[in-house]
Amino acid sequence: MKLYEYEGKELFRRGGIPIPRGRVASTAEEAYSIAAEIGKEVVVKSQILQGGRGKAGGIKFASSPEEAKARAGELLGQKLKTEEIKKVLIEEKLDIAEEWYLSFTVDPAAGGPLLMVSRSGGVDVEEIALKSPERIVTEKINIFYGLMPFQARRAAFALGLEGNKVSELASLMLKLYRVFRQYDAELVEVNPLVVTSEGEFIAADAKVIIYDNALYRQKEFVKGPERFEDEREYRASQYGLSYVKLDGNIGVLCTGAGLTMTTLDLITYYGGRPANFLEFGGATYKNSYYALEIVLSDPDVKVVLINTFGLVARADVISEGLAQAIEELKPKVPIVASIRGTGEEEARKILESRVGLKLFPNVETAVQEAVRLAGAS
Amino acid sequence: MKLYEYEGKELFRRGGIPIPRGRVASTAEEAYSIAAEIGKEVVVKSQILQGGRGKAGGIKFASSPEEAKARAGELLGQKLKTEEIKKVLIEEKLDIAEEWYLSFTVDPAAGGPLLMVSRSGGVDVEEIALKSPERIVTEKINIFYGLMPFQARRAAFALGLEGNKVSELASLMLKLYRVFRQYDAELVEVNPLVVTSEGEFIAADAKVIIYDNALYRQKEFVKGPERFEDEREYRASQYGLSYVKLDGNIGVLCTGAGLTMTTLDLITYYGGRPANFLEFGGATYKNSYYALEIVLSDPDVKVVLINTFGLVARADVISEGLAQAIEELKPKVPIVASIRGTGEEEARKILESRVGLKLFPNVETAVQEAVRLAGAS
Amino acid sequence: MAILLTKDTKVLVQGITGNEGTFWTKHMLDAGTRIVAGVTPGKGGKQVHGVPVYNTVLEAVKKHGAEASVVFVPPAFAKDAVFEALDAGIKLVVLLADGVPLHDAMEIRALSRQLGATVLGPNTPGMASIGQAMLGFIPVWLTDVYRVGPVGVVARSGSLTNEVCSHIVAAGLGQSTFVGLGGDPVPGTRLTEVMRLFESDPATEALVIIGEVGGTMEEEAAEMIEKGEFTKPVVCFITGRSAPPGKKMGHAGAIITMGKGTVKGKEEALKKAGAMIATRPAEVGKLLKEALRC
Amino acid sequence: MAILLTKDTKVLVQGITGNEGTFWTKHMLDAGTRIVAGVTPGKGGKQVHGVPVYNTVLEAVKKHGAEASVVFVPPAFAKDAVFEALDAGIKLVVLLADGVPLHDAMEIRALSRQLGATVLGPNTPGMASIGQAMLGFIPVWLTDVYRVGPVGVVARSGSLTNEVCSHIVAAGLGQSTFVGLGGDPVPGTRLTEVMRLFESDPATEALVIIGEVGGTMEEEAAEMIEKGEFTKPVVCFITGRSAPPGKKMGHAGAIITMGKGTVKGKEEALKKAGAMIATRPAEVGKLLKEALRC
Repeated sequence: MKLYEYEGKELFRRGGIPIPRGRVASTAEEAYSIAAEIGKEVVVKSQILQGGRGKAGGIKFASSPEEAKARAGELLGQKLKTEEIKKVLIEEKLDIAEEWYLSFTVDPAAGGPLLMVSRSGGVDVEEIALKSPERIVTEKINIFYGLMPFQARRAAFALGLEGNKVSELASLMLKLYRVFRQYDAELVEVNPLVVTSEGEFIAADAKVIIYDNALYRQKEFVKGPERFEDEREYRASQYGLSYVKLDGNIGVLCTGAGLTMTTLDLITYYGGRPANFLEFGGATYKNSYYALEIVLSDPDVKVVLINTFGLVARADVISEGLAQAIEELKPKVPIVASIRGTGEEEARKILESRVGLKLFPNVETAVQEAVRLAGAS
Repeated sequence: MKLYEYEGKELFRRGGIPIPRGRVASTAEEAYSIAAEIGKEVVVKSQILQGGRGKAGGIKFASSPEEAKARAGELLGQKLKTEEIKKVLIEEKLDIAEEWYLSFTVDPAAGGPLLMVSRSGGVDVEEIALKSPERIVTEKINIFYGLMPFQARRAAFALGLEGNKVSELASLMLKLYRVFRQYDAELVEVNPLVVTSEGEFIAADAKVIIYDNALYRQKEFVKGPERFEDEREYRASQYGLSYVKLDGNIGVLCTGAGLTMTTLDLITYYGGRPANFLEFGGATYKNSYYALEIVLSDPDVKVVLINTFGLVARADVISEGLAQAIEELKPKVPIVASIRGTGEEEARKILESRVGLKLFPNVETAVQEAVRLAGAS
Repeated sequence: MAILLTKDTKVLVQGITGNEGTFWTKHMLDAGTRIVAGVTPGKGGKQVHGVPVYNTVLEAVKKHGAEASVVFVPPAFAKDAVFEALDAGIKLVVLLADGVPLHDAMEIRALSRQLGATVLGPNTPGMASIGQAMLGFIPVWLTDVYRVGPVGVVARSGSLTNEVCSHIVAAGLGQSTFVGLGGDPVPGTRLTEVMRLFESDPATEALVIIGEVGGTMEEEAAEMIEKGEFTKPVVCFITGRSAPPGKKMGHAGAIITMGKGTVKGKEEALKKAGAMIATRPAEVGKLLKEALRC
Repeated sequence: MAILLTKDTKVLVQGITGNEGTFWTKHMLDAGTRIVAGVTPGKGGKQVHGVPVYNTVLEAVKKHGAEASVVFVPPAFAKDAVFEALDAGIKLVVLLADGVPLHDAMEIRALSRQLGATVLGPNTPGMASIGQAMLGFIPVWLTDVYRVGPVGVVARSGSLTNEVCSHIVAAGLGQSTFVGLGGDPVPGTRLTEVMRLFESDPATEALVIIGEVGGTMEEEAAEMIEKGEFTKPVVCFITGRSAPPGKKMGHAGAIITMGKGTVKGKEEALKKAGAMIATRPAEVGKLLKEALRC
């Protein structure tokens, strides 16, 4: 679950990490009073979840409370990169000398946390990493004893820091690592980490992603509908299903991420276009009723393709849910299915006898038929 | 640093460990109002650092606030086992069905934390451990990932628990372990861990020892003079010296615990009696001035024996302090010394020329001379 | 022979009394798995399909010498269950749970490496040595999908494995051992670690790698083949060419990946190392036959 | 030969620029120790007695191949310094600091065992292979205390070691290696672990154990001798017969100790195992001569 900048900064504040003075506002009036409180030039930052706000015009400067109110008024309620701006963060404008980069994330190859820090931060950091990887300093962290002070210092020395700056940056890293651990984050990123002209480090931005599967124990975070790009995605998430809207016309329901992706690949291979990604394997196979209901609710869908080859996802249980959905929702579009795996005999009985669904013997034939039907419609 | 029961229970309360309702009182009037608040039969528990309070008469029961006031009045200000009772803990009287034992300490052999739990608690637990060691259940803990729930459960099953009781006790253990870790404890002991007649677990006593060398980072605990049995012990501790008063007449100053103990052993071997244990080696050798001053302040001391064979404790630095103390304090008792180790040449010069102290060539001859002088006095 | 698991491996089922645990214990027993004990805290003394149940793993290990464990507990308790197994000396743990917190997965991998044990998962369908034993959710009784043969199979995804394996059998071949690594970001065991085992397994003559978009496991495999550390024929099927782009992991994700992780990049690396690439599951059988010259 | 440390061991000094670090670096160099580098964060680029100083241990290890480290940092930073050394691959760490928190000491021991490294201390005077090299605070230049010879010495206390060693030299003998375990409750290395090294050291013909009241290290040594895992002659001096009773560690301390830990108990256990017992330091020399029949 991605946090908004202002939410991430609240975690930073609790962790003792320096952030700019400021607060979040939902109205232009609030923006005015926060700017007045700050009493100097401020930044008005649109709170959306996607990156690239600055280039898209979502960040404005204001030299007076009146101006802050005006800028906030312009931004609030607007759409920025498909998202509606519901809040703006009003912060003191920093006296920026340098823009650095600092993050904690998971190094999949090592299977442990990874510190990355660079004196070259800002929007171009990825390009810098590609062209001059030596400018990104990394430390692999042992999850059991965590980031050690010597590692934080070592990273600071590797950046060429000296004197007090070493321990200041090291201390900031140690605090940020604690945020990463405490909140089950998969990413804690500060970009830019600003060095002010007085030489202070300040986290000018905050990108925090809480790992979805840890939300059950991170109870202060609730992944509400505003965090999803599509209403169906949110609804699917309520049933533990991964749904992503795509721009084709073949509605897809599959078990397992691998088979789902392969089904999309095969649709493309045979010249069709998938309308969505939807995976309902694993622990959520019992929600096949809702899976079909969500796919059918998409008006772009001209044909539904169901591919399962379940292991834990028992074909009989899946088919029970599908049969019920077909009986109740009476779909107007054709359904093509290959249902295999644990319990496939019972599945065949349920679907063929109860709702008259003819099953295809394998994935490829089902895909080919779905593409044919979608093209014919 | 040993904590008083009421201090230990405050840590338990913060850690979510069930403790009896109650508070600490410094006056009989406070005792009255706490007992009135509790509104049922209470226990009045003398707050001293030594064990065996109950047998010594330091724990009383009271069935009314008036009685609680009377009992508190009797206890406060009295001496109990060499300690003055300055506070009493007023607590609800528990409806005790069983008395169990639970502790976390350090297993020196394994070098890690150790959980010990038994259904046979109370004052006889040591005897039970000796006679029926199988009634003490233990779990060795990995310091990096800490007590795991499965270990806590395993211990509970080993005690023969069933159903909810397993997870209740396991949860209490996990919380208590957190107290052990969070406060740098060398011991966290609950004896008795009471099982009430309703089947609830309640920590009826709390023995917590914070490791002295961790007090620098456990800033809420300050080891004041009330924690020492002797004023000289407290004064010595202020200079980082370990001083223990003994009942002989030979004042002892040595470097290193090993040489100090050997010197005491040799004094005894040659028929003398040491007046104290005092070690000023290691990082505190620069405090030899204060070491001598403290030993000399003991009126029982008839002769002072100084044995050093320093490594990090440089003989020259030690001798500088000793010479200064002799010059300023002009001791009336004879001083016998063997000063060896790093810097011994300079040491000899300082002590022989500046304060006319004749040095003995080794520990044994110095001890023999000190015993002779002590006997002759 | 086989890797990690044979018909003689003494197996423990953690969470045996739950619905899934009970259901799949039956299937595992039917597949020949030597299940010696089950564990569910508080259910000690019961039996499930004739298998004795204990309160703790240590007890089950002491009484029955269990060597491997398959873990059917919910994600929130997965770390504790795996630690309990590893603490008791179990050297192979199959962690099926889907939804294990990332930080728990990191701790699981750290402890298993520290102790020299193998953890498959989280979020794995399990593993099977065909004709001998099965741990987890593999429908080895489907004779048109699983048959004893010379092909080792390793995959990140479960249901796709069934699809690919059905094409292996359709080609007249069969499998030695199938290993599911699990689909989570930090699996307990990585692809190359399993390849090392297949390399020295006499029953395995060729390897099928079922990979997917993202991560760098397939690239590591290519490197291993290129270094000559894996010498048997390899057929790969990599899925996810038309997958929607994953959640963007800030800049950090991109910096770590450094442009790696695409299906195309993985295929090129593997091809360059000498592996054969199937563009559809149906091609896997044909390529295997070529590779094994049968 | 010797154990753990020879004249060829490449040594790093952590905290080299502090007062103690600088003072003792001189003495260690004079004793022949091959000090290749020093580390003090923020002082990289300086020199101390001709030894180059770096900001990090890793840098010093990479540039000079340091194998052992002697740590002169204050107790509050000891854990970090030892972890830094172990992380960089150092296999012998001498931790001199007196006053290290108990929980830090537990973590240090846990990590050193996990990595198969040896940490001496905290609160150790160090160690020396006589005539070759010295790490820490051992006054090896006192020729009436330290002389090359066939006697291995291991102790929990520093200044008592000097006393005992002077009697070894007075008896016409000398030492191979002296190892100080350190006087804290959780030492990084235990007595029996050092005995294992002395057992296989050809330069050591007999062992002097300088023990003390409390703990169970001497009892473990007796058990080791009794099992035949240590076969060389052993002379023990155990101090603390008239020591004041230590702080009472609740009931837990007594339960763990189970009556062990007294000087008398230790002496009896060691005697029963076949070791010789000196009742005063002055007797050590005589007993050694008997043991070595010289």
